[in-house]
Amino acid sequence: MNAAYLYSLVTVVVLGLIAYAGVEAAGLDVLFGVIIPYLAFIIFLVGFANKIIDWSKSAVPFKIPTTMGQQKSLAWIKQNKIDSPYTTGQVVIRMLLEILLFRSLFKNTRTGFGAGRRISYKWVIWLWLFALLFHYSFLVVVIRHLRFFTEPVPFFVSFLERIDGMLQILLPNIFLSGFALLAGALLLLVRRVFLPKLAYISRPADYFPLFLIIGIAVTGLMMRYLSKVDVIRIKELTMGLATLQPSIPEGGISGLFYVHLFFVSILVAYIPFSKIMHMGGIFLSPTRNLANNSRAKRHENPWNYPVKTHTYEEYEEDFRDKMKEAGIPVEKE
Amino acid sequence: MAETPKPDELFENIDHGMPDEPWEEVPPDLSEGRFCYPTKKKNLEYLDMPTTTKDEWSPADAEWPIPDNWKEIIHEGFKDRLEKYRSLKVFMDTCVRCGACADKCHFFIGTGDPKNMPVLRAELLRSVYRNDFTTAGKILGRIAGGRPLTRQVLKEWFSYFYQCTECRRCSVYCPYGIDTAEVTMMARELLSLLGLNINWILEPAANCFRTGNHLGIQPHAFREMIEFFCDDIEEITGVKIEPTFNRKGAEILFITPSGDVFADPGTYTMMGYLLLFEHLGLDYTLSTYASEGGNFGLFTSSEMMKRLNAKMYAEAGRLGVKWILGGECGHMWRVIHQYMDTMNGPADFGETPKSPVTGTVFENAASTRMVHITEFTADLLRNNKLKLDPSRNDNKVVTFHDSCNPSRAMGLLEEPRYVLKHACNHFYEMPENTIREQTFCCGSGSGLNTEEIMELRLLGGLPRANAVKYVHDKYGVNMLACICAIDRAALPPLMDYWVPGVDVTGIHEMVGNALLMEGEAERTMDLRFEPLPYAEETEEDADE
Amino acid sequence: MNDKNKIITGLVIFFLVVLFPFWFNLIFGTPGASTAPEAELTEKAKEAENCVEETQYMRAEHMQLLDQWRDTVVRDGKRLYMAEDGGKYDPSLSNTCMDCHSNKVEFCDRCHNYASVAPYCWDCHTYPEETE
Amino acid sequence: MENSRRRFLKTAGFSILGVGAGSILVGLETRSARAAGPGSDKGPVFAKAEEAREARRWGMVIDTRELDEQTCRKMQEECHRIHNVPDFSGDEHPRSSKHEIKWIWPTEFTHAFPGQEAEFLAEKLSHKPIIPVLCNHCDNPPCVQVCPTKATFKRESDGIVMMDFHRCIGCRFCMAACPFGSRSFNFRDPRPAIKDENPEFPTRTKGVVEKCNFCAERLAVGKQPACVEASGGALIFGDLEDPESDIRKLLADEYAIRRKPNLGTFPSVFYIV
Repeated sequence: MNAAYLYSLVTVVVLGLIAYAGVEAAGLDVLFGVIIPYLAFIIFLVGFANKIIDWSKSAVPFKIPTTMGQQKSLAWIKQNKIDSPYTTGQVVIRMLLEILLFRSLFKNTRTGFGAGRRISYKWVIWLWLFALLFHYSFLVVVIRHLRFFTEPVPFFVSFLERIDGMLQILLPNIFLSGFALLAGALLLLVRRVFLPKLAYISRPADYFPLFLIIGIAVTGLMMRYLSKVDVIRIKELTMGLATLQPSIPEGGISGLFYVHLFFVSILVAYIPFSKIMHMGGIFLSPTRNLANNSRAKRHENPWNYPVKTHTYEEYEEDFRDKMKEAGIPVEKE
Repeated sequence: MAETPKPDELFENIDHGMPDEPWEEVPPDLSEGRFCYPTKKKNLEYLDMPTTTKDEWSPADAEWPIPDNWKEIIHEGFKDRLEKYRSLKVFMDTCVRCGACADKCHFFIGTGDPKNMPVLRAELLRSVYRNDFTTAGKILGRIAGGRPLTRQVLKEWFSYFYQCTECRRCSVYCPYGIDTAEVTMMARELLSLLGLNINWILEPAANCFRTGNHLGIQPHAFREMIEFFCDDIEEITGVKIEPTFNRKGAEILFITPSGDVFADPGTYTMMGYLLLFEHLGLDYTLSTYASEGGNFGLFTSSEMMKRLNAKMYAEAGRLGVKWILGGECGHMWRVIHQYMDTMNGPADFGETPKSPVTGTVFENAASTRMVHITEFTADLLRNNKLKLDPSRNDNKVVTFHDSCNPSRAMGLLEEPRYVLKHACNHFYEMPENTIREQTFCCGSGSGLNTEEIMELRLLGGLPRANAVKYVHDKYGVNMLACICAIDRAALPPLMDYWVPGVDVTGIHEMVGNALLMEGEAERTMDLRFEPLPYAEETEEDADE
Repeated sequence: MNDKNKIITGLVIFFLVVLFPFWFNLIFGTPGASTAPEAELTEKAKEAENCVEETQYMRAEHMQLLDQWRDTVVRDGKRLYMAEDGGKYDPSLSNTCMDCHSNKVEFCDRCHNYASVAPYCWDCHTYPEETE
Repeated sequence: MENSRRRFLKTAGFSILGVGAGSILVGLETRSARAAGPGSDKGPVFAKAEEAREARRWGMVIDTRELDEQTCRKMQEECHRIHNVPDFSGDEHPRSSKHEIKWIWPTEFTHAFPGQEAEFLAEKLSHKPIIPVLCNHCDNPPCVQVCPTKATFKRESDGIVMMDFHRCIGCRFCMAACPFGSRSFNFRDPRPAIKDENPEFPTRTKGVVEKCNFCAERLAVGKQPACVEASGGALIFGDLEDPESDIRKLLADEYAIRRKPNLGTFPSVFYIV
């Protein structure tokens, strides 16, 4: 019934093969190592800025926060400052908790039909947990990769590497984040495939980025732990990119690296046109980033325009006699 | 409807399994009983709205009476709204289909129809958005989740956007705060561009525009009805109340939904207000012009909402009151709290509301100048300004239903509870995942309180009813209190069907029952003319 | 309601973060960083021509070899490594490797630092003091 | 639905294998540069040195009759020097005594053999620190059983209870399990407290447990344990499983006792008192 994942999976596999063959067989190192990464990055920057500016151009006519707790009203009633923020500061806290801790997802429940015709709503944290695992490990992986794009490597990167490699097991020393990322992505995928409701709403645009990220994680882990690539050559290439003096290092780099790099390029270029823009969208969500103080502070609607109303004069005109008869005061006798 | 199946049968038939075909290929069910009746053309005309090409039509018809350039109209309308509402644009772009909202919608829980999952409801609009307005959609079409606008899609919109009560429960769980209410509002605006609207919304809207209230009550009748309640009050309490109408110079203008004037059990709540104001000796007036708190414009378009709401400020200004007190109503308070000041403000009358009884200044209403009656009453109780005998409500075991709008678009959670707990001695909360910001809709909000879709309403109200059943079975709850006029109309049939033995009340009916009026005769009946519980030795006023 | 400034500020901050490598290298970077530093050999190492195994193999797999060494020595008590070419070595980082590659800073650290690899060998094993 | 799920798993599996197999091939390619690398079928790559001393179960007899305090101190100094054991004794730290690291150390009879005090032994003798104690390299070592990472293990080939410092995570279960207090924990970085480092032997880091290793590194190159060498003949080292060995002959002739024999750990260190 749902071939959506197939499209996506096949696309990702084909993309991988293209990059591999392109480099190993056709010798297109420059295309895959320099041109495509730059192109992808430029598309990302322009596309991302475009989208955000496009959003910002749309008006916010009304203050419509979703209130999830007690409003500020009488002094002795305890306001829920996070879920029903009244001041900008409280809004900032709400947004931070949302962005950093996925607070709304943490509230998730599962509806169940139990014995005795009872409908139950059970608190479930799996989605929240998987999402947190996925996003944070991704962040750590991305920051760790700065070691390839900076020289000297800044302290926070080395520091993060130390934390990430804290276990000091295996060789090369295991970075937890890489495996966590793969696990997170796989868990999200498994959810999508095996939960009937989720499978039903999922489309290629949902599977594609997941498969792509899984591809990135798998090729990355492989390079580090299994097939060994020449990290020094890779850093030469990436430093060339980061200092705008691109070159393909002598001796060449394994095709596997180019598959990894190509996947990353595709992902980066894909971001502005896809649901991954939720990373920008969350900041602009009017149900979260506005204060619940609309009765105290007037919110301006930039396109507010006068409308036709039924004025009191017209009303009295319609009903004057009846009003008089009923003893209701009127303006004009 | 006569052929509504028995509760057991209806419950058993709820199926949450997903169909085999992709949702894009499943046509909407537009058989009788599954759609709201379209609006009569006269309402559209009266409200200067675009009309359909035929006077009489049914959503079950294969061909809908829409203009030939309907696609263009929708496209332009869509484009316009994307520019005017950032909410729409961001909500179209950011959904990742994580599924958190899927089982949060009362209509999905009740019907099992996948397109009642908020994510798919929004996807109905989103698919067209992608196809028409995004780069990826223009290039990749279906693969990017795009879908051209067809008549079938339009029918889907009509079906499912009039199967959403704009309750915002899904937006609580969405990690990006995507609010289906907002999406539904936009979709209804788009449908209205073709004259596709429902009668149960537009008839009240047209009435309201003309007479000031949804029910089309004309000024003299309005006065008569109120006076009729005053007679009842006198019969029950021996206290004579003479409220004023359209009185200039009053301190406070009181506005409540007209449902409270017209239909039981709202009328008892109205009697409660009148008793309370008399008890306080409040300098207030009622208005026959601003005789409606509710606003069915909210369910039509922001323009209509603004047109209908304008009378409140206009009347307050004309009468020269200091501030406005608002009655118990759900969507009325969404409009007042989140839209009114922006649309119809800034208020050009009066001052920051201040309780004449306690001196409390309502800073949180400084700009809008409109205070919720439970905020007002809670403040009175806190300052010991009311004499109450809650034991008069001892035959009532009460629970509280948070109405969607006050809870999720206002944050009014504690005030009604505080009042309720002072007005009665037996109060029990429903399970925590079904109250406060997680409350379930009555299943009939946003103008869907119409008879022809009774089965849908009963299914949509099932999660609420099921939670009431829980406290009914466990604590013997027999009274469901709420602060919404639509609730007071929609919940009684819902209770009769799923939880027989539970009545519905407004908070101020409970207050009215408990109020010890000055000079009152010994009461034997409550406001419904039902006998008061046997007067035992008065228990100490339970103030927990 | 003009929040455009806020949004643009946010966007600029985001771009600054995304473009971190570019400006970081421009301001704080080591010039010529797109060419890897060469590991310097001592006279003794130059003479030997090959390490215990072929250079290419050692370059890619030295950590695997060391890992194997440490396990065999500590756990199996075998302290004789017979190389591909028949050479026999004491499988010891401090005593064998560092005997030839006595210049840790120029030999080990250069590449490790370049690739931001911080092996924790030196927490326990000693290396010859650098003679400046 | 069932079907499509199964189909998904299949396709997903194959495709991941596809991407994987490609990369693994790439990997193998790199490896094949040294087709007959370590572990290949060209024969054993590691061996024991010819001069290595071998035994099936190393053991030690300590003839306390031959020992005086001075010799005991000398043995300890020698052992600690070559194994880079830190010395915190001159240190100001208030908890210095707790931080002490010991591989072998002299103690009094009553401490070494609690419950076995000889009734009329001269007071000065029973409190004279002439009993060198060290890890007993038990035949049934409780410390090995509790180690969660197998950092402590008993070498099957020669019975030495070894520590692999690389693996130790500092959980200190072994210290709780050892009835002889033979193990020490590095509460602090040991390096600054090592006077002159022996470059041939590694140091440890903070957070690692350490103890006597029967000089496994010396046995491997044909030497006696350091303490045995320093003991002037009072310590006899040999294979307990070899009936012809000196140590067995000695044990056959003399009455030797072990520490806490009732615990059933079967120490490999014997004492003639």
